[in-house]
Amino acid sequence: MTVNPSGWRPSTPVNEEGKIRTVTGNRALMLEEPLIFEIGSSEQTGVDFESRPVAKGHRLAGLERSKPIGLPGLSEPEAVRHYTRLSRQNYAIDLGLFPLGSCTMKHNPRLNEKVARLPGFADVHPLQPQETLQGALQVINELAFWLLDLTGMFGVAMSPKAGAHGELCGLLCIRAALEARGDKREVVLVPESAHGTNPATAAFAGYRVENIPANTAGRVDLDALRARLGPDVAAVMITNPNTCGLFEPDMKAISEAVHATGAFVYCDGANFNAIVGKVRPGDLGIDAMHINLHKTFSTPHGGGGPGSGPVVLSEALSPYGPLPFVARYEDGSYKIVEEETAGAEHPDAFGRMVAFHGQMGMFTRALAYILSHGADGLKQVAEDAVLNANYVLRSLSDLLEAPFAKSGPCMHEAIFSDRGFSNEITTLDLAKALIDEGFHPMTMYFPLVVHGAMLVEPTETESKASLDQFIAAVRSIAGRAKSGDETLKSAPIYAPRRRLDETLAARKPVLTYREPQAEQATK
Amino acid sequence: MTVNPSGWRPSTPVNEEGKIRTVTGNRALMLEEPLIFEIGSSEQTGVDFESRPVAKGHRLAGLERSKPIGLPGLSEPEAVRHYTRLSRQNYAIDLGLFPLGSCTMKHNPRLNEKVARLPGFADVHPLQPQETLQGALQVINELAFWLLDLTGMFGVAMSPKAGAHGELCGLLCIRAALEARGDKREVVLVPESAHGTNPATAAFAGYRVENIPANTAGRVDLDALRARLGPDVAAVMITNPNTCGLFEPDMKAISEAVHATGAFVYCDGANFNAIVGKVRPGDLGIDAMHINLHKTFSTPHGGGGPGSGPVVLSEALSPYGPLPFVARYEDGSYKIVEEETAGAEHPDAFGRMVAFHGQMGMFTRALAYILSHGADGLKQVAEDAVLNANYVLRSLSDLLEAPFAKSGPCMHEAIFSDRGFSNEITTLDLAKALIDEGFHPMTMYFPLVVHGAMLVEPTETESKASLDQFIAAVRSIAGRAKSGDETLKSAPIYAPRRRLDETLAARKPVLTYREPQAEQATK
Amino acid sequence: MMRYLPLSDADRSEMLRVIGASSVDELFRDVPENSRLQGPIEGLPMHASELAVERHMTALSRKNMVAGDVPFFLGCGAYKHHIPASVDHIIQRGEFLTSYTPYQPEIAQGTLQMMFEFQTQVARLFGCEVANASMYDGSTAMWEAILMAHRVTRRNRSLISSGVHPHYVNVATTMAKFSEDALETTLPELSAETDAKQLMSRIDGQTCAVVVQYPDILGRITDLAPIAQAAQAAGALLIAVVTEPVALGLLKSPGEMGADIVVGEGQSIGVGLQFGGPYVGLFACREKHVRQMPGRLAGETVDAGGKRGFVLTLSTREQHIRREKATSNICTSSVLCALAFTSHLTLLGEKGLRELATLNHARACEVADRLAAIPGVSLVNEGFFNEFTLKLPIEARPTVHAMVERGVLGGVSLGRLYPGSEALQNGLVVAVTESSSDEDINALEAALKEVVQ
Amino acid sequence: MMRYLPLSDADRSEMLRVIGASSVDELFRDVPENSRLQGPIEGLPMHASELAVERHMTALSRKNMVAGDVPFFLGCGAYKHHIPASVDHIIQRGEFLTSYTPYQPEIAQGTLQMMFEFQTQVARLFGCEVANASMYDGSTAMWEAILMAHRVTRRNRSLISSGVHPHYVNVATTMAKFSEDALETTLPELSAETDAKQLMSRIDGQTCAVVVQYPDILGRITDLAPIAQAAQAAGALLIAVVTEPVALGLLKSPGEMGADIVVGEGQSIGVGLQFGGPYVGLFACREKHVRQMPGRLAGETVDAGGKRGFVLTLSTREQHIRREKATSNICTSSVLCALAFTSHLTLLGEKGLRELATLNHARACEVADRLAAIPGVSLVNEGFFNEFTLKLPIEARPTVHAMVERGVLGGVSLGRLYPGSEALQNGLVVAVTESSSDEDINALEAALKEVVQ
Ligand SMILES: Cc1ncc(COP(=O)(O)O)c(C=O)c1O
Ligand SMILES: Cc1ncc(COP(=O)(O)O)c(C=O)c1O
Repeated sequence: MTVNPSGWRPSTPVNEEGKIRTVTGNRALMLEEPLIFEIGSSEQTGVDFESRPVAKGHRLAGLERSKPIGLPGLSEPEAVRHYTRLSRQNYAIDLGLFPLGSCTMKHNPRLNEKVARLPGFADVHPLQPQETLQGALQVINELAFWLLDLTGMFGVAMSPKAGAHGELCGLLCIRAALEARGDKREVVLVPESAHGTNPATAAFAGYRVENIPANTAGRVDLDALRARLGPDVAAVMITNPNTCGLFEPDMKAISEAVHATGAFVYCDGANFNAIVGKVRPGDLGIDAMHINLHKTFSTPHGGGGPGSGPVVLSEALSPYGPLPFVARYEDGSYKIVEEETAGAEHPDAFGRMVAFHGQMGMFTRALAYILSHGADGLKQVAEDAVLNANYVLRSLSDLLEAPFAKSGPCMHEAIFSDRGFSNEITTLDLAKALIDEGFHPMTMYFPLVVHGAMLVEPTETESKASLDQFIAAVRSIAGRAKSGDETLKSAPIYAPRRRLDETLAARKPVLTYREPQAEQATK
Repeated sequence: MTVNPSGWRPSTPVNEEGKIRTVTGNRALMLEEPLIFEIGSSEQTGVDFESRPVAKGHRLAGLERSKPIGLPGLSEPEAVRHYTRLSRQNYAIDLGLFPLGSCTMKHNPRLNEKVARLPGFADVHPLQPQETLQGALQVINELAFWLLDLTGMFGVAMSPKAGAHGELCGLLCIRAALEARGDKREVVLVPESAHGTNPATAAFAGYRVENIPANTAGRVDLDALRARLGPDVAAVMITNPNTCGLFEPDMKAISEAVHATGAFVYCDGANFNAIVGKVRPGDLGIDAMHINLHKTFSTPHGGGGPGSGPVVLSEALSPYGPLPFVARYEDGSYKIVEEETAGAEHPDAFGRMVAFHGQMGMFTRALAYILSHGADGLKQVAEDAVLNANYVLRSLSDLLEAPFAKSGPCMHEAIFSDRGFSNEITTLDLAKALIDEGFHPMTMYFPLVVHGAMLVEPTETESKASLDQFIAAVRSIAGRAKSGDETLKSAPIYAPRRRLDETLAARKPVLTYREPQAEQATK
Repeated sequence: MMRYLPLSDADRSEMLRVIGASSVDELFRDVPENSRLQGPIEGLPMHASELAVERHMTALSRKNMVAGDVPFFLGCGAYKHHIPASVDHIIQRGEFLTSYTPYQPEIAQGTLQMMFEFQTQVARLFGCEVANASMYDGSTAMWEAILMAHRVTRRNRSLISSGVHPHYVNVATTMAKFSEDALETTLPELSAETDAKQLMSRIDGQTCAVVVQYPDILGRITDLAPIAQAAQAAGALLIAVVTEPVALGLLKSPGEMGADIVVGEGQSIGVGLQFGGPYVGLFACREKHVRQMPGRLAGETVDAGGKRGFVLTLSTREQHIRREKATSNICTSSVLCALAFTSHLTLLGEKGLRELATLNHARACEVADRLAAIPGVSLVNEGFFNEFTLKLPIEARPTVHAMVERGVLGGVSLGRLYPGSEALQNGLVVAVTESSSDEDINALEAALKEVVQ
Repeated sequence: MMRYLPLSDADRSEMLRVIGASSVDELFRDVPENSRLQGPIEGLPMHASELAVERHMTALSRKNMVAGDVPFFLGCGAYKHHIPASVDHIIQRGEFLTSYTPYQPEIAQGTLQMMFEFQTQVARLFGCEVANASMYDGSTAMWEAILMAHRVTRRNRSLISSGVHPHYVNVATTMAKFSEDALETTLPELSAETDAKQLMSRIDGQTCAVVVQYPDILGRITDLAPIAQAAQAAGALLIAVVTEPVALGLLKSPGEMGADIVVGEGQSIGVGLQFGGPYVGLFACREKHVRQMPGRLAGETVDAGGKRGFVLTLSTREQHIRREKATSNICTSSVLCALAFTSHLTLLGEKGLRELATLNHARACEVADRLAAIPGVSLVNEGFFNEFTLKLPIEARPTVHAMVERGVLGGVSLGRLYPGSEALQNGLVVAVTESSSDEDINALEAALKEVVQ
């Protein structure tokens, strides 16, 4: 496939775009859309009800609402159009390459959407009697089983609602284990390059956070770590593969060093996609690791959730895992172990992290994903993810500085810095120019350890043709960035919006809509 | 709501669009997409199969395929992206006003999509034993019942696959009825303003077509019609409301005149939306009328079908209706009457028009639509459709010539001509400029009886705000058209494609893809 | 009041004011007073909530036996294949679902490019040079093919093979009653031999077209090449009808064997059973005959900026331009089903289609052998793809009903299709696809065994 | 080989060539040899077709009793309301479903504007000034609210009403074990009276927050105004928890009565039951406290061309900027469920929500009276919205199971929620929504009557 696949034929360039301002503000299929508060009314509705005689009076304890709420309604045609038009202002995996490093923006299989909507999963209440829920419990049990198989760990807590929630679960298990042996430790060590949720979670769990430095190869500095370990350190949080897209080759040594001081190893499993089916984290000595089902196991990101963050646990930590969980009995039946029953069977459980049983809607999708891929498919996932990332790395590293490329291949993501750009041009400018080219930008300015970081994670569901087109676009923009092409500063020019004023937004936050009258009244 | 709802604030105009050509040809979210033949390969697939041992050899009568077919495959991620990107190059009702006159582009309720996909409808074979199909037959029977209720007719043939197929069904009933009385007539009269399917169908049914003229008020010229009627005329095809969006007030007189000569009245019911629930065609003396379920009853147009065209019949024609049909028995059971059983129960049936039983997938949607609206809702549909059209008519008739507006209101669509435009500017130019404004153009150059016709059918599912925006856009463009603004000639400029060369396409038809090598070889 | 109607009463009053009418009824003044209903129409209840409508429809749907819920072996023109979930996702994209025939190509490239891809796929699958953008279904496509042959050859006597689906034959004979076409056809026989030879012997200088189904209604496969040669030698066309296009993943295409026009039913790829409709008619032919073809055609061209794009083309064949002189009266066809077909076929690709066909054939072979081993039951076919005919020791129609009582949808009885024919009453047509599990097959075998003995 | 993997073997070789590696395993060389698995992982079968996976999952799904298939009356934090079909269509738009947190606002206005609308709707429904763009669910939102109150008041002793959902209380007490927060709470009593008075009497100068659920776990409704005043007089905050936001279509909002922070579970609008997740946490508060709020916030701004647009804002509260000093560790939240919520609420509008709430309340009143008329059964509540508690003559837990045997999902037993408490064992919480038909209600009445006598 050529880079310009659209069949353009050479001809005099046509430059009329932008010359004519439309009355509506629309540009053909790029449609402007007002807020529901500007087009809806509180008397309009898109839902009908059977009109039935209302019973004799309210029993609302005298607390009936007297004032209007201010909720606009839209008829169904208007609502479908409103959200369709909004949706068209979004980029998405379904539109093209979305190489957001650390986020694993892989294809979301449509089978999984179908499966999650089976009435037997979608239309079941969490407090139904357990004899009416055996299928749901079996889903949780099967998924748990495969997660353990894939990670080589001992136990798994299924209820955490996302990655950060999983981190919390893992740290609380560690804390509970330490407290159970009367060991009050206060510090959690986190690499500088860690994702923000790692330190935030450690603080949330009541720990003091200290950074551990990286070595020049972008890995944890083992000596510095060893030096800092001691009786006050409860845990070390390692991301592996780490946020520079590199495997920590000393992982076992790290684990041994940590364990030798009585501390635990927490592994951020956000990057599990690089090794799924190839490497079992349990073989590396870790004690707890969350798995973002919305990354490795492809449950849709949905614009920022819902996710799901099951945590696999070592034998040492398993007794402390949270409630509720699902147990399988010898007769083939399943049971929810919760506060009531935990006492006898699971006395050390640290308690409940969330109402109900976690993200069933994600479990069904992830289970379908795992069964679809199977052992061979998952291994191929990791291999193709790593292959794609290395292909991007090698295809760009002559033009963009790739700080760790000399030391060897990367895992599932390739990292570049903005060194070599002409002075005024930044990573941000390159990213915004990629938008005009029809791509979602890579992760920018993360991890913090690389200057003007650009973290590119293509994932295994991208074709070579898609990568080639991306590479060509980045090369073109990088060339302009190096030569100081100022027009990059005005990118994007073709998107629904040009660059947005984030400072204004933060300085004078407007977080909810106010009717123009209301606005005027307060002025 | 103001015409420009997007919150633009006055600022220096930004005109960079079009200045920068991207490497990919993409313009941010406006994405180019190659053909599957350019990106797929015959070894790629998006479907897995259980690998099972293949039985001992083929039993293919020695006709195994030896040459490759040339079918490219795509993995699921690539396929979803291919079709998603293609879809984004389409306008649709879900995006905005689609005022294509004569096509009734109303909102397609999503409930109906859900209902049609119930396994009990979607996953049922047409030749299953009838005891396993009672629900499907009941759907057909219920829908038939309500169509009769709404039209005041005697019988209904459910199997026609679209409007034109319904026309054919109606004419064949007429022909069968005439032949049954030994009456061989050869001519069908069709108004000049009729839709192309009317004369085409009459020819398809073996008739000679003659035009009947319209009077200055845009209606059938009753005197001219009377003058032409005679023993050679089998039927008159009338569209009511007609294709100028006008009701034929003399419909009853027309019917009487036609019947007096032994001929039949076929009514094109494509415009039933204007009168549904308000007027019963059966009260106007017609003998047969098709109903486009994909118009009045909102089954989705789908880019050009599938549709469904049931035909309601008068008592005189009902015995001649086609096979198969559904009959309800006294015990509440349903049965398919087909060739086998017709003999006794329906000896005059003219035969089968199509394999199986018509468009079940459309029947379920249409039934859900009818039950959702009910008697009150359908009446409101007609009223709002007519109100919306008249609102557009009155809001534009000072600026655009509206040939029939002086004589009174229109029905569900408003018609304008291009008279008054500056010489070079045409209806086509106005239509293409509307594309840039974010609207689908109206029907152009149809019906033929109005010069440079623009036929605007807003339908009842458009809000006033939507009409106001459309009116403002048309007014702006019409102003430019009158003043001879040449830039209209280059519209659209913001759409995925600029004006396409239709002459080239027809002169040197390229109807299938040829691999570049193949192409070269033949050159 | 109604969830689908955006106008409020305030809007309505304001709009009437602008229009200058005092009531909506004034706008209906062209309708004679006595033809206007006074209130809402009688009989039909008032509007209903989504919940109420869904309940009603769900209750009706549950009165049907669902193919996916039981062992299922019906074919004869409609096949149960697994459809990838992404196909349904694609056809529900609002931009496809709620768009119209692509009359404004600048904002309809999605539909137009998809049509162009569909046309190419159908042409290649059928072994023809060109294909159109869809017909209503296979049966109407076949009749349109006969009419087209009539236009091409200017003859009007066509021979229809006894192996053509009887519903298709019925459609053609019905339509021919009203046209100037004469059709000859007979009933099939329960034998491995098709009527190919007999057909060839009946071709003469007045023959317009020979119409042959491939594989035929009993699942048999005949080499079309000799028939094509015989027809063409006499100046006639060969029309091939394909009701199970998946077969062409393994079988030679009709075009390759010389068919002039190949029509078919696209249901089995992407569309689903749906109780018979909507389906999608496939229509392919030689390039030299394209101007006699019915239906829409998408063609390649360029835009004002030189970019490749697609438009509807050769419209001078069509009703909206040519009116009574059009090649067909078809307008709305089956584009969304064509999208389902093309997207499923793109997901399959050549490799997937071949695998699918191989799997179907292998399973059908296995089932045929197992069923033919039941005492009294014999296999009619020598060659077949995924569908074959059994001769039972008893009548097939009651057998089918008896299997239903055992929860098995076991096949189509020839008695249902040919109620008049004594000779065919013991014939049962069984289709086996990838969608039948081993348990399903066991259940079929057990049920048939039980019923016939 | 795998439908989700686009690379062909040829691609792989070519890419390895470009990379300069001889095999993919070379790319894994940082993983110590002995930590790499040699073949595909053991235990897990090889890849499977869609059909096989769908069959397996469908079989599992059929082992559950489906709420929509039976008379259904469960609530206690998760409610069965009818969701318009268009909501599911909207959330399946690929541009919403497969996009990420809107970090690149120029190509994420769809998500950002939707968030802004959602925030406004939630703030208005709860009677607050601002709301965020979603939390995981109601229970975690409540704990985050307590932490936020801690940051605002710099106090750490909070009182939790006995009317708060016991799961929510469990979450808070679990988390408090590991933080510097002390929580006081008790078990509810089977009486019409809530613990409002008692709570107020326990507020003192060290109280950080008072947490009250509205309506509470037994369905009771208390005026929050006096509690708000008492709390605020002592420098504490009132946190209100709403697990059934539909109630606010009829009831005064917590914000209107003075609550400082209002959190809730958004499941009952647009999201569906889904066995407990994913749901969507709602979180609203006073504008002056916004910088202490957890979670994402969309805010209005303008673009370089002066057009209105939306961005994520006040990120300095968040983990990706502030790391260990962030207001919360939350990152991925529940945006797609927020979309379901906001689109359903937009379809309802104020009018629809009021009608929905009225219908729910009316039906609940009717059912409460009918069930309370069963000998031995009495109604605990005076006030309630769509959910109320019955005191049965026997234990409620076995009653629920006995009703299941009669095909009825008849309510949540307090014994299930409070297994330790003798006093609560006879309590049954029954929720009644628009989704129950008259026949459902008859079936419930009949089943309960039969079981208790
Ligand atoms: C490395 C890393 N850790 C943790 C997280 C947090 O996961 P979640 O967003 O699911 O809470 C992310 C997600 O962005 C991540 O990339
Ligand atoms: C007036 C009129 N008659 C007939 C038809 C033909 O209907 P169909 O496209 O369903 O065959 C149409 C559709 O465009 C029409 O507008």
